[in-house]
Amino acid sequence: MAAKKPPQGGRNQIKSVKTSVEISGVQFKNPVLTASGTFGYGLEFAHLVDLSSLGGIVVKGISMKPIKGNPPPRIYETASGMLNAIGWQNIGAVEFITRKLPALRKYDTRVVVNIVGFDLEEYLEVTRFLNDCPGISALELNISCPNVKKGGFHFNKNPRDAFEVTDKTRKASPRLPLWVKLSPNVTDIREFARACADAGADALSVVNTFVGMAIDTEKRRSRLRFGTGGLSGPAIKPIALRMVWEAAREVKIPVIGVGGIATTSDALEFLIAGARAVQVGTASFYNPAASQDIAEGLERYCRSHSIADVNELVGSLKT
Amino acid sequence: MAAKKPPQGGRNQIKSVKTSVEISGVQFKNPVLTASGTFGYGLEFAHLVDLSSLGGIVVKGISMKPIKGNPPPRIYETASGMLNAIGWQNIGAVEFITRKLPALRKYDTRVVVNIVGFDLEEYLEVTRFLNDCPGISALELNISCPNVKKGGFHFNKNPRDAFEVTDKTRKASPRLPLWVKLSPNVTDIREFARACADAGADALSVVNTFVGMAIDTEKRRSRLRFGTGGLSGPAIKPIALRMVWEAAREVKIPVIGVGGIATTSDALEFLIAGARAVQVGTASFYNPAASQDIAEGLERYCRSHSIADVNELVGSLKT
Amino acid sequence: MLDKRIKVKKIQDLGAGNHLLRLASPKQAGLTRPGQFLMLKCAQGINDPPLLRRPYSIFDIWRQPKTGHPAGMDILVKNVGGGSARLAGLKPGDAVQVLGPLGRPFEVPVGLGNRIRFACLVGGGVGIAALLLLARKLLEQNTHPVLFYGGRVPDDLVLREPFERLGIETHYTTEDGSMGERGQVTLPLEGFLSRYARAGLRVYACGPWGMMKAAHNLAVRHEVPCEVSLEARMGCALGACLGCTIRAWDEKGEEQFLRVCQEGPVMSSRTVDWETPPI
Amino acid sequence: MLDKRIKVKKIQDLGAGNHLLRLASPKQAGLTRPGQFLMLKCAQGINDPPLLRRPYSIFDIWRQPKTGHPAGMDILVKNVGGGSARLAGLKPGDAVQVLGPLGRPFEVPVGLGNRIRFACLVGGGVGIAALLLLARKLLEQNTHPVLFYGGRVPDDLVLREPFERLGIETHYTTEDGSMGERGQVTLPLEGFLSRYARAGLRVYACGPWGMMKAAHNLAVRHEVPCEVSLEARMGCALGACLGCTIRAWDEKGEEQFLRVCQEGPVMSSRTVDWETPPI
Ligand SMILES: Cc1cc2nc3c(=O)[nH]c(=O)nc-3n(C[C@H](O)[C@H](O)[C@H](O)COP(=O)(O)OP(=O)(O)OC[C@H]3O[C@@H](n4cnc5c(N)ncnc54)[C@H](O)[C@@H]3O)c2cc1C
Ligand SMILES: Cc1cc2nc3c(=O)[nH]c(=O)nc-3n(C[C@H](O)[C@H](O)[C@H](O)COP(=O)(O)OP(=O)(O)OC[C@H]3O[C@@H](n4cnc5c(N)ncnc54)[C@H](O)[C@@H]3O)c2cc1C
Ligand SMILES: Cc1cc2nc3c(=O)[nH]c(=O)nc-3n(C[C@H](O)[C@H](O)[C@H](O)COP(=O)(O)O)c2cc1C
Ligand SMILES: Cc1cc2nc3c(=O)[nH]c(=O)nc-3n(C[C@H](O)[C@H](O)[C@H](O)COP(=O)(O)O)c2cc1C
Ligand code: FES
Ligand code: FES
Repeated sequence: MAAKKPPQGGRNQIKSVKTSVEISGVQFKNPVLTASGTFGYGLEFAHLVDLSSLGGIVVKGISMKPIKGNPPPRIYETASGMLNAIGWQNIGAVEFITRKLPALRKYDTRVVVNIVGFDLEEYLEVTRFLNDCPGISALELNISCPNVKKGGFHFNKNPRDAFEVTDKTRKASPRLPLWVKLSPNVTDIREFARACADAGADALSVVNTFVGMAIDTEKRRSRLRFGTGGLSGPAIKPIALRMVWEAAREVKIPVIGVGGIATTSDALEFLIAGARAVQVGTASFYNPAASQDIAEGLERYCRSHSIADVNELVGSLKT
Repeated sequence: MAAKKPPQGGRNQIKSVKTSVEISGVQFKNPVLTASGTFGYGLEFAHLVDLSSLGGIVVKGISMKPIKGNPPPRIYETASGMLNAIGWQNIGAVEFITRKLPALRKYDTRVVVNIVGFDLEEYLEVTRFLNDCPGISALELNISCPNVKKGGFHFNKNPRDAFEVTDKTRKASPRLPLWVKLSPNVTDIREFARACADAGADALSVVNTFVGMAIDTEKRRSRLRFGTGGLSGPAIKPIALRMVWEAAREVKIPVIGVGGIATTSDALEFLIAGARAVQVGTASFYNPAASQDIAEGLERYCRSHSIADVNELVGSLKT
Repeated sequence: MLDKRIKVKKIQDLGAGNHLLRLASPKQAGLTRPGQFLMLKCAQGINDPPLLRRPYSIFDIWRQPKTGHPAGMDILVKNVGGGSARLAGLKPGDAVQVLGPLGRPFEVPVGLGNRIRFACLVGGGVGIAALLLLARKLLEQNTHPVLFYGGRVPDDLVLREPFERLGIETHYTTEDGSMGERGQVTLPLEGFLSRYARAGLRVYACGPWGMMKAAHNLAVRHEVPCEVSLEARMGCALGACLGCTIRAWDEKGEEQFLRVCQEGPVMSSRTVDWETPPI
Repeated sequence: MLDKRIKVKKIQDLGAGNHLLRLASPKQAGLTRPGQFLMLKCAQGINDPPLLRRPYSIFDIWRQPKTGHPAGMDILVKNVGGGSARLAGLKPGDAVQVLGPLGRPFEVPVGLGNRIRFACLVGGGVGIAALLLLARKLLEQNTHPVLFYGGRVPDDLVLREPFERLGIETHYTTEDGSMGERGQVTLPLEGFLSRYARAGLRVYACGPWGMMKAAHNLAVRHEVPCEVSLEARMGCALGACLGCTIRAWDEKGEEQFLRVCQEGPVMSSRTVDWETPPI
């Protein structure tokens, strides 16, 4: 049961733990954020989670104009995971700023806005708009959503395109830090990490969902009306962790780990692999308090292991 | 409970079902094979499975000379899956032909030999050697194993290399059908399917394992001595299924579905998506009889659904 | 709405794969309104599969014998797959993680009794589970609920007694007529509508998509308001994932996607696009 | 070797997370030899996680009171994680899928008693589970088994009674000496070896890697044969996946990887590379 003993062999516990992490000049009170599209606009979880206990909230992907999304069925559960093809349904940037952000700002947590668009111009338009809005700590550029026929996804098919969209968006958001969210559906994530870093990205979120499929053998139809969907949940954790580890060694900018994180120990794996922070996604669906549990769990872990600063964990993997 | 009613609404059951499928001129008594590396040389399972009930057995990857493999630990369980980094440990082609194949040939099933090598010359050498051995129904070219530092894997990093190794190996095995086993760790599996088909592959096995990782948070070390490992099991099924569907629509040669298949219904999904046959892998570890159960289950399904020929299912997905 | 680990008080096998599960949770019971549902974690550990919770209508509220205060909820579970099988296997004393009550309830305006004479409750299979609390509420509003309850075979017509105990008019149907009328539940409904539509009616339906669609069409033909309680696969049930949407029409008759967990499960049947089933 | 769905006859809590599980399976019991193990599916459904089965030594064979025929196996389960927790939670009457008996048993040549005087059985923690059947076999061969059993605290020293009932010499150790000698189990072992090495000895060890390594080093120093029962994560336990290997040396002193499920779990300690733990 080595698993339960501290490695340093029971040094005295320490009083206070520094849990805050810095990402592109912005301080997050702890390294636990919620993943875009899995926590709505944050407010949906307000009675079940103390939003102020979170490092930050990455809201559902926002476009300039509202998007209706894909026809149902949109989700299907798979072994330790789920497929989704929501199709970017969102209320649009104006509605978000006027109706959601003010309420969200009442909480003591960081708001990161995930942005989507069907072509480069749409990305730039929503970026320029949000860049001037107070109460936003960073933008997360989603060029990796597999669930729309055209749009963001193809930017993540080749590093040159990823460079271009990052470069242009970077210039369209002079005020706000820009995170780029990478797709795992690539041969070598390092090429994309490097391209986005070179284009001026302030941080990378690794990763989005894996393109998957499930079939109703009786109807001989896809379980999702859209056909394919994005796979998320604990099933993908080992692949996401490997990609975070590769990306973190490839670039100097912070990497934020996403993919199958459901427990404190999952979050620790990502930090040790090199992630500066983590995002909790699918776990919030079946355990609404997962993100808060993990934020608190990380602090407990540091205390019981005499780790004075959570940043000591980042990239501490021995090889 | 629509799930349990036949779609045609209870036509009378039919007497005999044609379960055999043809892959590059070779008849397999049914579409269920065992996946390379998960069923040893077949004989290990002989007291638990009726080997003659299987369409075929794909044996562990064979190289010309024996290979010792990677240091332990080599495996680790993850959510609905497992990581492995065996590192091609095998007894070598001569030992296989003299000590394993004769015993295996006593069973009424097809033997497919998965071949591995650290460079092109090694692939060709073992191919030439096996091409002359009786009792082998096909070769499966493994250019997609993630668990060796050098070797096959890089052939699957770009379609040109995949074309070259397929083309050369094809010419080195004039007598035996050549299957190529693709890696899922690519941006677009269709490019690789097309390249291998163009190079003369007789069939494609889709897919091998996904590169993943797991970390012991106490030791701050990878759970596998090799560092990363190949993810397999039900966790990957949705991604493998999607790739089989893409590959089957891209090429005319048969596609053999592999990845997380553990039940009859899993196998049906792959056939409906376009697979001519399936391979059962990790499931055999925790349910040694999984492959036989599925072979029998498919026949039962066809009978109860009045499907006279299992080939009717192949690629029958409605879109 | 709360997320609580609560105890199974008892579980009753109703046959044909149906089980009545009695859960102890005064707070959640006290908040419940007719047509709302719960999200149940179907495995022991919160991270054990099936990962996603499963939605179940609140069939009834049971009360403290002495005080008469709400003590918990009864739910009807039909075993159709991995999650429901686990729920059906629960034993008294077992704990389950339960989120709820959730969703938009049935509309029963005060004084509805003065405006309409009969309320037609149309249930198919486990859809019956959404209708008992509604029937009580309707009686409180001095309307006359009439139950139309259909199944394939008699065994599918579970939990009739609680309705009969209310002393309301009931119409049962089975495919072969071995219980009640022969055929679809919409058959007696149609007769009833043509007879009483002018008297002022409302239709409330919960069951298979096809049945609700048929009920909707009848309601439209007879110009009667109709609410349906819809089903969809759910992720969060909090309105966050947008996974549970159905295709619907907005005021301008344009396509919109509504969340069954928020704008539903109960919706006016007129807003639903009946050509696009969500499952 | 068989793969059977068998019944839990009883389960006994031994404290400190240890449980003794009695399984009913005459056939598998009849095939068992000292040092062999079983692979248990730790979940209900064969496809439920944890997917991979878990290896457990066969601690004892229990018999029909009347006939004396083998009736099943006893295994010792320490709760250390997902799978073992599920096993520890099993109730009498529950069914488990069990593969076995598996692996290479301890070597007890016939007439061993004429060649050696004492057999030192060295157990650490749950490693004790591999040694009881061996002790009996050794007694049959007229050797004198001596048990060296160490744990961190007294609670770790479970299942001492079955050994004491054999009337054999026993040495216990705990870290603080609150039971038996103070320190590592290799302390009394070392004393014993230096005293009796010339008399003809054998060492059989099962426990944590470090303990077996220490026992091995002592055996080498005193030129005594030593067998160890090793642990590794296992996939198939059939010799097929090559996942359970340890690093070892062949005759020529070259690196080789041996399968704990086939060439083991029992191996000569001389072949093992003690610098490369397999877990
Ligand atoms: C608001 C709401 C209220 C519900 N109330 C009840 C109730 O009171 N009693 C009851 O027995 N069931 C009810 N259901 C349906 C119930 O949620 C599903 O039967 C359950 O989720 C199936 O889970 P499973 O894991 O057992 O089946 P799965 O393994 O997920 O699927 C097995 C089969 O069930 C079907 N199925 C899965 N989910 C649903 C769904 N949401 N609706 C219809 N079919 C589905 C699948 O298509 C498949 O054929 C309700 C659903 C909703 C949305
Ligand atoms: C041949 C053999 C015989 C064994 N006999 C017994 C026995 O009689 N009684 C008993 O309690 N245990 C025995 N074990 C160990 C037992 O198999 C593991 O404790 C079990 O597999 C842990 O599974 P888990 O899912 O509970 O833990 P996991 O969740 O898989 O892991 C939890 C912790 O247990 C450790 N662990 C996992 N697998 C092993 C392993 N194979 N060996 C050692 N530590 C491990 C992990 O490193 C981790 O720290 C034996 C192992 C082998 C190989
Ligand atoms: C229902 C759903 C909706 C999602 N919507 C978005 C989105 O709008 N933008 C985005 O960048 N990622 C989106 N994601 C991806 C998640 O943010 C996350 O990257 C992915 O789910 C992997 O993390 P997880 O396994 O913890 O869920 C969505 C995921 C799910 C399941
Ligand atoms: C332990 C192990 C060893 C494997 N060895 C090989 C191999 O030698 N050659 C090969 O082509 N694939 C090998 N594979 C990959 C499997 O054949 C299969 O492609 C993969 O496991 C996905 O299928 P599954 O999810 O059903 O296991 C191995 C897989 C495992 C788990
Ligand atoms: S289930 Fe998530 S929005 Fe309705
Ligand atoms: S566990 Fe598969 S070879 Fe030993």
